[in-house]
Amino acid sequence: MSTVALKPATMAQALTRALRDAMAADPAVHVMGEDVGTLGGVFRVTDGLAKEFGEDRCTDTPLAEAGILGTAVGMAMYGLRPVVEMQFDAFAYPAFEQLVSHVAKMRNRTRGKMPLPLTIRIPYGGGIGGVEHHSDSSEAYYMATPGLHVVTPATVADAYGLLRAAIASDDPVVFLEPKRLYWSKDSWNPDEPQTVEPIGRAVVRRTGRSATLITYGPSVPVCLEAAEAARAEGWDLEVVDLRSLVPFDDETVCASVRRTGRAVVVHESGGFGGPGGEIAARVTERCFHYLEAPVLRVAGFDVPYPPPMLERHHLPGVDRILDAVARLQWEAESR
Amino acid sequence: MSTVALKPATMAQALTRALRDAMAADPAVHVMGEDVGTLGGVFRVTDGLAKEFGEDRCTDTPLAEAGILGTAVGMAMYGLRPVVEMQFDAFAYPAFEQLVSHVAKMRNRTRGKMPLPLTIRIPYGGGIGGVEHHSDSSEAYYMATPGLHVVTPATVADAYGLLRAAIASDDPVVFLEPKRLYWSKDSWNPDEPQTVEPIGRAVVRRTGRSATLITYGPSVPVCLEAAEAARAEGWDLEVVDLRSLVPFDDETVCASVRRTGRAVVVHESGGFGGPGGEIAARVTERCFHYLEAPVLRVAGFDVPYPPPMLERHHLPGVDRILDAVARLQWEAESR
Amino acid sequence: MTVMEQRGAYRPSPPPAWQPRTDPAPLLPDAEPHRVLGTEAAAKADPELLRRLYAQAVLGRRYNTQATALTKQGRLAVYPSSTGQEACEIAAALALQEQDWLFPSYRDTLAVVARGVDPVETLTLLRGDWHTGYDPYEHRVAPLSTPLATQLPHAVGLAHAARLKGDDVVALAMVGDGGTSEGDFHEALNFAAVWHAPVVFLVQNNGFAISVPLAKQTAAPSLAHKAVGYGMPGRLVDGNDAAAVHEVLTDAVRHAREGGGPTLVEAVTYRIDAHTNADDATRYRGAAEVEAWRDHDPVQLLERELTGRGLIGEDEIAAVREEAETMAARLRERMNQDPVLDPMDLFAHVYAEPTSQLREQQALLRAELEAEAEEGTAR
Amino acid sequence: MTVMEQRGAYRPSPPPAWQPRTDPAPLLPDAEPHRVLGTEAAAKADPELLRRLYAQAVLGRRYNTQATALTKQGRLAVYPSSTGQEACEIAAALALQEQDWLFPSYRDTLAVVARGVDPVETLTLLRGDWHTGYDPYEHRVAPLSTPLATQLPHAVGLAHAARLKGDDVVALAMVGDGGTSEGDFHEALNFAAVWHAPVVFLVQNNGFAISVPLAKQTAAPSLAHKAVGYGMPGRLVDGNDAAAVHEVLTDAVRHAREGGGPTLVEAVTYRIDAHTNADDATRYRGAAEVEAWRDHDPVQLLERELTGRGLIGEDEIAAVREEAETMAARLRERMNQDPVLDPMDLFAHVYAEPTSQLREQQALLRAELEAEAEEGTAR
Ligand SMILES: Cc1ncc(C[n+]2csc(CCOP(=O)(O)OP(=O)(O)O)c2C)c(N)n1
Ligand SMILES: Cc1ncc(C[n+]2csc(CCOP(=O)(O)OP(=O)(O)O)c2C)c(N)n1
Ligand SMILES: [Mg+2]
Ligand SMILES: [Mg+2]
Repeated sequence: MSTVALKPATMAQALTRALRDAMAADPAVHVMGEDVGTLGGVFRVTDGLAKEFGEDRCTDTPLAEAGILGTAVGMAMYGLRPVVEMQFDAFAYPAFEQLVSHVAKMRNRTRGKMPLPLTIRIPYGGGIGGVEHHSDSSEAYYMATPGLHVVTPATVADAYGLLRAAIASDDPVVFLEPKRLYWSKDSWNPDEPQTVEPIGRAVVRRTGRSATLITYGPSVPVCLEAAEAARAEGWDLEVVDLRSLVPFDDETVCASVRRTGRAVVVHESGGFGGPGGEIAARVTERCFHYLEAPVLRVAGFDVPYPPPMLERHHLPGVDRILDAVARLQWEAESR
Repeated sequence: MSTVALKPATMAQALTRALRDAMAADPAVHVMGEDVGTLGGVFRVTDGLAKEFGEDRCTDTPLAEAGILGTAVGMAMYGLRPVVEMQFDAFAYPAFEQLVSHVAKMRNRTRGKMPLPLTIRIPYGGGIGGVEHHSDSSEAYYMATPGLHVVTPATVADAYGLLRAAIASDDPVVFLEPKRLYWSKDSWNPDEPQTVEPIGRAVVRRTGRSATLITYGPSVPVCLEAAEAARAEGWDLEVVDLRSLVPFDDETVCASVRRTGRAVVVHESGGFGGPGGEIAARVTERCFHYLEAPVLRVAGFDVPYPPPMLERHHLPGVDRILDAVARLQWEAESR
Repeated sequence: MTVMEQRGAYRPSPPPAWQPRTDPAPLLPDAEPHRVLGTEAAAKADPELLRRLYAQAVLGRRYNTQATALTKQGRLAVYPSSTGQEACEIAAALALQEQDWLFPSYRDTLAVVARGVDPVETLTLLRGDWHTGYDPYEHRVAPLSTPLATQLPHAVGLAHAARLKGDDVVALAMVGDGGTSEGDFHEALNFAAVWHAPVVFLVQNNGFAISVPLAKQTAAPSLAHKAVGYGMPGRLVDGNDAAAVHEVLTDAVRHAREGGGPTLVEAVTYRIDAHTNADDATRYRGAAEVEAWRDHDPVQLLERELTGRGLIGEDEIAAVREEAETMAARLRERMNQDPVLDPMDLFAHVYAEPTSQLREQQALLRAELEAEAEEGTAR
Repeated sequence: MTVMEQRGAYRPSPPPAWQPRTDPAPLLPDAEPHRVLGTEAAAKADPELLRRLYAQAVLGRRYNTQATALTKQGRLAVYPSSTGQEACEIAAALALQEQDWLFPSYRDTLAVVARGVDPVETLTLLRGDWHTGYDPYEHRVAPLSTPLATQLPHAVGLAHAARLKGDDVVALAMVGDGGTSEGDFHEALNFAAVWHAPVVFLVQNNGFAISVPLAKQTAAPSLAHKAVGYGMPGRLVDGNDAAAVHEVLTDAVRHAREGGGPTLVEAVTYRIDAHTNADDATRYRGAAEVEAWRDHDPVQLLERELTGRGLIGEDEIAAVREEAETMAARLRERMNQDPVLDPMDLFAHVYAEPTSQLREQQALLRAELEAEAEEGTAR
């Protein structure tokens, strides 16, 4: 164990560090996107990279997302490992065809001859007071696209570890960065060698025996807060942070639900057709006889993302999570 | 009741007729897309419309799907009712940004001042031996996008009725046409006034008491076939044709499942993150104590759509459906 | 014959199909941008128009500074200032007739206000109480468009629809230099040209897309040269010269109105402020560059012309400035009032009728709000 | 200095930024397409090259007719014939050096075969046993691209990557006239020009996008004129004149190789067959038009030149035709063998390692196949 004291770092800083370390470790890693160079990105995640590695390694592209992803595909074809930044969730949509029809399919199309090792970083989700198109939770689209990995960190350490793993992966990874956690801080020492988590493992963030909250990304801290608040009601909630939506860690999730017998899926994304449906359905398929109540979902409403002044009503908060937990058909003794 | 004899018609013919009747009834209806004019569309659904209504009403556009949908948005803003044809499922992806960021949001964005009455016809699904990109089931993307209606017919009569309803709707409707049913025939008299079904109602295509198959579009005939075959096993299966994925008819679906106590969702779309997750989850939420077994799903595999020679292994067929039914935890007497 | 065919050049050529169907020369922009102020052409300009442009530009500048101030006071979530670009903003609005349509990009609040939309309603998006605050049909102004270039095909479709209906409507669509790189820009211009739609595309080339300079955006001789590839005329204009922009746009609008089809106008200007109040422009450009452009300020160019030629007096200038102050004060005052919000609006406009799924969610939120209110009363 | 900056014209200009950074004149295509065959220039052409082009074109024509025949025999799911366009297809392949990359569109099977890819592997996509049948790295040929224009940014990215690595690689990307309307065309050309990437874009303007004629696709003077808007040279060539296409492409490839950046080439040609075997071309064009183009047949243009100038004899022509027949017979024979399929391949290449979700599905299919096999044995 190292003796270096842990220093607080933000998730954004951990991401920057992950990019820097990846670029230093492998000259094939190239960062590209709108404003990622001189400016360091609108969230400053690429800050300093152009200076340190040159503009050929960290490149301000023309303003065209399909072009960014499409040229990144070509670069990956030639053996580079592009790390693409989409400036905001909704601004990744112009690249949708490239993503679905090429990025997700190239390895399969060519029987493995032409893998595309590229990472697509997308700041996503709300809670930062962004105007229209700056707060979408678009993970349902990516989950429904075979050939992509989809991961999203909830902690500073995972931000580093998962991004390193994504860049190291020989498959394309959609790397969803929860915008409102960019400035979340944690004791994390960037100067210490970091363990790189393999992609695909969920983690139990809090153990509990009454029910399981299954969540990821921006909703993890909310669920942890809800779990704390639930103690007053006599519920001891377990919180599972999925970290990876694709592949999905059935093992960890189902082990937890089998233990607790109850589950609520929590995410910001709209409920209808959102990730929660898949998660609830597969947990139910696998744990039916362990369930005391249906797996419930607490999600964003099925509406276009609200304007800043109304977003608090939309986002799953502690109260709404506790209300769902209360609907898990408790008998007095089962808490 | 009319005495006119019913004549067999194909789904494609019913769709053509619906377009023609809608254009005749309302000069605001404009058909547009690639090859929809002189050629009558690659599936001949728009056959004869340019001739009958002129090229200003049925227009061959330049080859650019975002442009097609984007200009249709502008036309709808000015009071027209564009009916856009996307040539194939995967070729709708270039229009994804227009669809998600504008079509789905314009009414909400403007507090109802600027509704967009437009219909987006998308031939979808496999089973016709199409090469790559010609057989995608993309409904999960549209379901996860609030502001859109998503409908898909499974019968000739519904093809007519739902398309008329879609064009009449003041909201944008993604109208998914199951390619492999284009040439399916039914006794249907195009010269008789047709009842136009309102959007949002599922229908029980076959009653049964053992279990419910919940399905839509191209999988409806497969489920009906499976239900017939199931009789040999002693199962009496009910088949619900959703017709509309958004809005979702919880009432009809749940009434059926409560009656039968068991359900399998069947669709061609990939399972993971596909429509089945949502359907299984919401049925379970609403019918938990009626369920003898978890709601199971029979779906396409979570792989890029296979090449023609392998697609039969991918598509949910009768055997795979019956295997799922067999896994519904039957006790001898409950069939 | 289709409406799209009602013009000259639009004819399929017989094989061999390689003969250029039109001569590119008339489509090419001039090498130098069109200018009026400070040139001999200014003498021919209508003094009344110049005064009007000046008054509007002064108002516009004040609107920008006031809105930026409101971000500091927490009254606006964000504001993308168009300081330095007022000439384009004002001229775009003034070049249109009442029945025409304006399709603004996210930065073009000034053009929207100049077209007559209520200033507070214009800022709704940026205040954050709703998305579009105004009724687009009232002044025929499309919603401010955040996804870049996506509004351009809308403008084409609307103009095309109006033409199909036989209405006398021109659409003017605004986009930035960065926005020209998007596929939607390309598709919109192509549709407009093929359909011969009455649209004018105004590119405000302000030198940057956030931090990315023009040289990383395009290698074209000028953005106006892009017109050639669509078969429409390209025009280059000094975007800080309000009279010149007004003239070029008015010409293009008239041309479109008369059935001449679309035009692409590149107005060369400069964004004096940072991208938005949240941006730090010192990261990507030096003060000297900004200063150089201050010498070519659109408001001052107008003022210099008017005073230099004796078309305006001290009093009138003072009056114009006072009017701007009054506007700013009124805006401040109105923006300092909290908007009235109803969270139930979240469900009201998703569809013409809420689905049963939305009604369930509506009930959930209503119950939460009632519980909240009760708690509030109880306390 | 970045790699992107290693060239002349690419410099941000100081304010005022409106000076055209380059003169558009050298970017403009000639009014008439470049021709060699039947002109004086043909005399200067290398006879060996002409003979090679001829042999390849004859082979190509025969490949097209054979593949079309295979669709009738149910051996191919579909075939988009390039009959009439052989000059472009062949020249595209021959203009490249071994280390270069070809990015074909879905119709360009001929170019792929001419580059050396196994003819049967080339047809895998259209036979339907897999998507891409060949290893793209073996002959540096990207997969045949079905979504139109989407392969163009790939070509730019690959060429850019090679340049960053200091490798001598040019990418040649093919697209149809219809494909030029897509946003991806625009974005690819713009990236290529801004990055100064060694790419050549070859537009085969064959007059139609399925049924849609060029006049409904663009109002531009020519498709080559689109180059100006990106700041790259545009070249117009008679696409049925193999020598001319070869010359223009070879020049453009050399220019790219020498650091001159990208070029857009429009080759005017004609699709003699229907869009695919499934299409009925009589619905949208008359026989006279097709006949007019038959008089300008790319194979005959070569043959006429070679025989007219005594560069080829009857024997050699016969030998070329015989070779083509041998190729066709061999293709027929090989395509008449059923491909060996393994349904488990569905899961093998989705990811580097199948996810646990895929392993479950794999097990399901394996069980089904085993049950099927047992039933089969039982019967
Ligand atoms: C499709 C899309 N991609 C990215 C963004 C994020 N973004 C907002 S403004 C901007 C720069 C726009 O530059 P330009 O078009 O020149 O307009 P300007 O800001 O100079 O007015 C970017 C990249 C966006 N709004 N839409
Ligand atoms: C993005 C996309 N939209 C639509 C299609 C369907 N489609 C296949 S070929 C074709 C016409 C292509 O025309 P062109 O680009 O001129 O090429 P050509 O067929 O003449 O070789 C169309 C519309 C497609 N493959 N991809
Ligand atoms: Mg700009
Ligand atoms: Mg073509």
